[in-house]
Amino acid sequence: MPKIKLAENTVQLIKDICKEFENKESELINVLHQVQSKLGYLPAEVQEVIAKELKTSVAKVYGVVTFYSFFTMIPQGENPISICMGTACYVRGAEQVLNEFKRQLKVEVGESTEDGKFSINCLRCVGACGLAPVVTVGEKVYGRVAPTDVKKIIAEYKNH
Amino acid sequence: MDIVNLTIDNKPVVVKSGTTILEAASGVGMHIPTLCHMKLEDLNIENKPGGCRICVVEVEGRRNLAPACCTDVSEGMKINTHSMRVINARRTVMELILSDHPFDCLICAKSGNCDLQDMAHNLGIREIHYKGEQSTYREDTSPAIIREVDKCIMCRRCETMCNEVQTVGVLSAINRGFESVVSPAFEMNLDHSVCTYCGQCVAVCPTGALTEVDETGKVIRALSDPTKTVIVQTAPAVRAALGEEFGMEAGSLVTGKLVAALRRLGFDHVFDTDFAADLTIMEEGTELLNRLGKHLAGDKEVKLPILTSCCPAWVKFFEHQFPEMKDIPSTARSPQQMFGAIAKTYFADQLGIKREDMVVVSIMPCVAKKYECGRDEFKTNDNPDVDHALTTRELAALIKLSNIDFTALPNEDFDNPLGESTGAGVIFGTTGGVIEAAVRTAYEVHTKKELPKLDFEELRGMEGIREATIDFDGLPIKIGIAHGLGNARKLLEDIQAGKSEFHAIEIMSCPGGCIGGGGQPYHHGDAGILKKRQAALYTEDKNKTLRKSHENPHIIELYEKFLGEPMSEKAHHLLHTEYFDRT
Amino acid sequence: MTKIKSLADLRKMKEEAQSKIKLRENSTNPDQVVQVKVGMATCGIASGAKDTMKYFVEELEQEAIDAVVTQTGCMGYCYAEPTVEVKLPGKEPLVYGHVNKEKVHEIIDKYIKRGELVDGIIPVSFKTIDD
Amino acid sequence: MTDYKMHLLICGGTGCKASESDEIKNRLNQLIGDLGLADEVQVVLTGCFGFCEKGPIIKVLPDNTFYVQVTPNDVVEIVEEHIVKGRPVKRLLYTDPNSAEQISDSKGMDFYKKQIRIALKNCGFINPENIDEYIARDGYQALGKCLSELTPEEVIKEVKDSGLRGRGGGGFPTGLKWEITKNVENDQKYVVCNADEGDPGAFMDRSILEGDPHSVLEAMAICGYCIGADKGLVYIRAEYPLAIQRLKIAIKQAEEYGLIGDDILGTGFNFHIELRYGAGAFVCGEETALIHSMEGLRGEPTFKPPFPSVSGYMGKPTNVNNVETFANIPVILNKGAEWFSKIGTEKSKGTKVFALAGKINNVGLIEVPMGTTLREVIYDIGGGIKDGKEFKAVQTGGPSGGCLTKDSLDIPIDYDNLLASGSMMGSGGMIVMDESDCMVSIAKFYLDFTLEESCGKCTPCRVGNKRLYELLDKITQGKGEEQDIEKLKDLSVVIKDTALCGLGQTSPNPVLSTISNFEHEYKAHVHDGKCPAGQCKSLLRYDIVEDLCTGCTLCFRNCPVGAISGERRAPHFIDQTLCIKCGVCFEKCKFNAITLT
Repeated sequence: MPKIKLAENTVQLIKDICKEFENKESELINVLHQVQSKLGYLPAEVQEVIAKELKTSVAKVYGVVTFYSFFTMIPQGENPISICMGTACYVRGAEQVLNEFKRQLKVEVGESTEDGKFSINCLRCVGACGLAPVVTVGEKVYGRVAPTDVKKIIAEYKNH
Repeated sequence: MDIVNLTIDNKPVVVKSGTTILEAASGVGMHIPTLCHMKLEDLNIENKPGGCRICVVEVEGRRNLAPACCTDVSEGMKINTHSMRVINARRTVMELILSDHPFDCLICAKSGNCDLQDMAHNLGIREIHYKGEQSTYREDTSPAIIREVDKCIMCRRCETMCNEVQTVGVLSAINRGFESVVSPAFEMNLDHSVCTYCGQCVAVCPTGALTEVDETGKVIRALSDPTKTVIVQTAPAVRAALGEEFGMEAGSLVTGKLVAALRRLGFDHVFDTDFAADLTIMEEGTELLNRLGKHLAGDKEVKLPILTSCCPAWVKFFEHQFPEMKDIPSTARSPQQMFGAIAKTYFADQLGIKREDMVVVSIMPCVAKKYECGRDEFKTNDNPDVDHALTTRELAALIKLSNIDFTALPNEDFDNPLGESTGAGVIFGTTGGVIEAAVRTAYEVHTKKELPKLDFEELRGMEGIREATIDFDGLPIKIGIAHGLGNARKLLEDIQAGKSEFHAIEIMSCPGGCIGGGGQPYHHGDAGILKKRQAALYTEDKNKTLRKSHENPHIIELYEKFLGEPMSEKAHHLLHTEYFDRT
Repeated sequence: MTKIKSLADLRKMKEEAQSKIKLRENSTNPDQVVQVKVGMATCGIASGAKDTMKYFVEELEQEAIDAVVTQTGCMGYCYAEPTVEVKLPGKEPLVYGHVNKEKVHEIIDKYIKRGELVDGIIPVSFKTIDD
Repeated sequence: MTDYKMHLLICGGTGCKASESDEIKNRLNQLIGDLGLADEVQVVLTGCFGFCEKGPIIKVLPDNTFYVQVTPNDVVEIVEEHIVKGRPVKRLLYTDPNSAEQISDSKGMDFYKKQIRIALKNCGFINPENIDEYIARDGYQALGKCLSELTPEEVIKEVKDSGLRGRGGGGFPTGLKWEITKNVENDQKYVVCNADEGDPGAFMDRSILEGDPHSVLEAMAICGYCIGADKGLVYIRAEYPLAIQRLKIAIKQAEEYGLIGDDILGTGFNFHIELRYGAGAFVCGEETALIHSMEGLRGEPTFKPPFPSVSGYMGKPTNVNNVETFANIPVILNKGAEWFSKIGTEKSKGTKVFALAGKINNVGLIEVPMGTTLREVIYDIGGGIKDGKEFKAVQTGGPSGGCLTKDSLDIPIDYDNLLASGSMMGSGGMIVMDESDCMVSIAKFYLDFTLEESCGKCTPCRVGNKRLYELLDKITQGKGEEQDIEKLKDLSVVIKDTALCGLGQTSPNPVLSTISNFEHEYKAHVHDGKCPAGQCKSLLRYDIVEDLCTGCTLCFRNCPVGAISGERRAPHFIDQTLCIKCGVCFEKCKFNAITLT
């Protein structure tokens, strides 16, 4: 794993968030949520700072980060693509849509493209079952997506 | 206390409420098999995740099978511990565990001593019906411990030891589902982590996932090299446990056979770490009295309490976790390292050989000692004072390998000059022993009076944290004792918070002290074994004619001929060390 | 905001709130306002309910129609999102499904302005606790 | 203002559309135009009435005449009789099967209103971000009444008498749960709302929180009053940002009004509510795992007992209920236990919210009384199967549930009946499947889900489910062996019997229920190497029929892996070793020259 040196203000940001939660170990998940929402991901160095601030072991922090699928240690692509894999979407062909995204972008689930433009993730039900299968790119929701729509969706973001 | 009536396999049983099914069954001689569960009575150590599901039993009226280890009995309960349904479930669960476990039993370090292997045998597993993908992980080799994570069965015992008992916090369950496994943060190697190498994870691992680094090969090579003089030292706790590896009762003292075996293995000189323990007392005791004297004289610079420093895992622990306190522990090296330093100078001179031609092997109850002898500050011209540290278990393997019938060996004596020791050195192997040994010497040096009674019962026992005040002829000396790093942490935090004041504290990393070390024969969760080893050491102490370190004639001679006096410049150079901030 | 200090206060407050709403809803006075509720739960928003709401606000303003446009939760008709309830003064509320920009225009033009029904009404298919 | 005298509402739901409702509308408009009535009568197409088996439906306003099974041929009669002469066409009226009476006025006849909205009472009615609208609809009245006029014992009795059972899946009696927690002595207790709705395809909790957050807050405060807790925690999925936002607003508004906080309504009762966020772990729906997660730990469940009611959050007595359960509480206390307990079946009282999804026309959220049949839900409310396909199965209870078949369509839905038929209530997801869904693949889909969501703590779930998945995968790849179906069954039984928590104990349900209902489909995969639904790719085979192939090269040009070869104007061939069964050739061929077997 390449070591990153955290900027002084990033460290301060993390410390401030921990402090907001009174540096309580039991607030670990809230802290992780806050930090990830600010930094986009939770690299090892960030987890080390959090562990120190909350006076817990970094192994425990890592154990929690790897337990919950919401937390990620990999920076997301500029345009994070999420394919809903809830049952409603599945029975309406979400898997084929996912495969098409993987094929077009040549990355696996959880990975980012080399140019950092896209990353693919799977979601469990965004609750838009009426629109199944559903794909989200960033905040935007695409409903009733067919594998043939994939190319078009990607193209929308290609030149951004 | 409420009483509960129940039946187990149609047998009426009466137990106290709050008893688990497992305990209730074991009380009437029915041993329900367990794998993840481990309880060390009196040491306050319990691992009870209820995860392996081997101990399931049938409870009448319940929809599912109940895990015996974490189900409390209730009035009128009817339990069947070996119905068809139970046996089928147990065997299937075992097959599932094995289906994700490498099949290399024949070449596994744990073979023959493996809880998992025994359980498979006891459950009569002949075939695995459910085959599939097996988890594979990178092997992690550190200076002391090898992690073969493929063999992890997620019993979580190591996690409990590392976090709850030792509070080191290196190991945690990571990921989830089939991918879950116990690992350091970021799946880093142990040697990049804050691991102290205390080896308590190794001591409790039911499979070969965690083992010590095997150095028997190196020792065999050294023994067969005619250009080398190979000398050996054996730690106090080894003699109280080695016999177990040869089917002897726990607590059997095998000092004489141990010496005989080492001699037959071909060591040129068979010495005793107890000698170095006596030496440690001379240095550490003097340091204590020095600091105490200055303190009493009103010197504000001097720091008390003084903490013992014999335990390498403890040293690494405070270097990582309490670096701000690194000037409090005694600067005295551990007995293993004092022995090495003296052997490769004083004794090498006596033999007239160069240090490079001498190989010092130590037999230790410990895996951290492997790491300790590799520390840079214990090397001269890149040549370590101690070349190889073997665990008690590795020594047993070496003896078996060399076709020696251990139980039939005669009792033999250590060689001189580094083989003579006092009872004070012997009790270094148990919690409370180092400080008791120190008190025996410090008292007499300080008061210039002979101790009326040598057995300090108030310092003995298995309580995790103990306190006692010893009267130094009118001067009350407050002593603290902690074994298990979690207890050590508590004590240190209390000191930092100003909650408690001590003059001297003994700290040992392993529960029970060195007798419970990570390199000892596996206790398989039986705390009684540790107690028997402890009793054996006190017996050996009692049987010794000399029981005070400063009365060891060879120690006196060593100072006269070589070191001058305790804390002399030469002693300082050879027998003391410094500590590093490792954060 | 002042705190409600007792159950009696709370009851009074309920009545006030109710009469305020009743006044708005049940008046036959044609000057009274039109009420538009847009289903703004996740599925609605995912189907463009935010835009629908925006269109309503903009177009009603342009047409100078006195109306209140508010958001509400999920009406349950996920298959027909975005869904909108329109209540003309003195009339039963009507729910429309699949309300996109064109539909907004049609609803305002035909239903709100002229009282004509528009295709796409979702019939009420449930009872409430007061039925 | 155009003032139509009459409106004809024609159902334009998918089911009715299939039965020519468009044609009916066209003919009606034409006839009305011909008669010069276009300014007086308006014909409008509506969404589904939820009475699809009797479609197409026409409702006439203002007289509320309700015509069923109308055909285009009936149009003339309706116009001439009803519109012109004002006489309803009797033969098209609905006949009540019980009374055998024809019903003309649909006002007061809500036989097609199969739904009753209790938990969803305010969803879609009030602005969830305005507490006044909630108060106007009886909001916080129940709390006020409890605090001012009832003892905790009385409130608990009312909840017990109502027969309300936990809506999160298990169906444990809510009142009893409250009573147990109340009876544990401790100076600190907690009320927890489980809003970690994780079942894929279930989103009722989210809808309630987004549409009516105050009902949950009010119920939590009532629960706190009953059990003696002054603190409530909502554990909510981080994937629900809108629900979180609305909850935050609701808490703030309720605090400003003093309906949450210290000395509520001057009664001396204090109750504070905080939010805790989930982070994407299905197992955290299990209450012990949820509590660990709230404590900042890995969401691993622990063995019960001790139950949270004795030792929960921070080791203190904790009452955990889910969102829908809480949403029922204010209604029960306002309308009375007796009113509530009249709805539903003997052992399952009240209503249940279901999320209808999958191959069904009216995907959405519905709330029906317990005891409603699956047929009513799927056909009368759900509008039947999409694209006119055949109903095959309905999956209830999410990954813990099972698949029910045609044979179960007339079972009244309640906790016990669903359990008895091999599924479970779960949180209320209902995924409808048609003939093109392969049941082995469905079982595999759910196993894949549990596999990924298993916490890994106990062997049966960690390793057992992996092996189940592998066996299913093997079967869908056509590599299944004779004994594999038996192995699946045997292993499933042991996993159910030995797993630590509810997730593991129910994870084999999708496997067992599909085997018991569709064993022939498993056998077809294993014995004949065929997937009857045509979904398992590895079992498909595309071939080019030599006689029909014109050698147009279209398939050759479209094949993504170059598996097709052949000369121009000569028959082409598919290399089966290269074919990835994507089906592009099949779709592209204009001459039906490609067969799929």
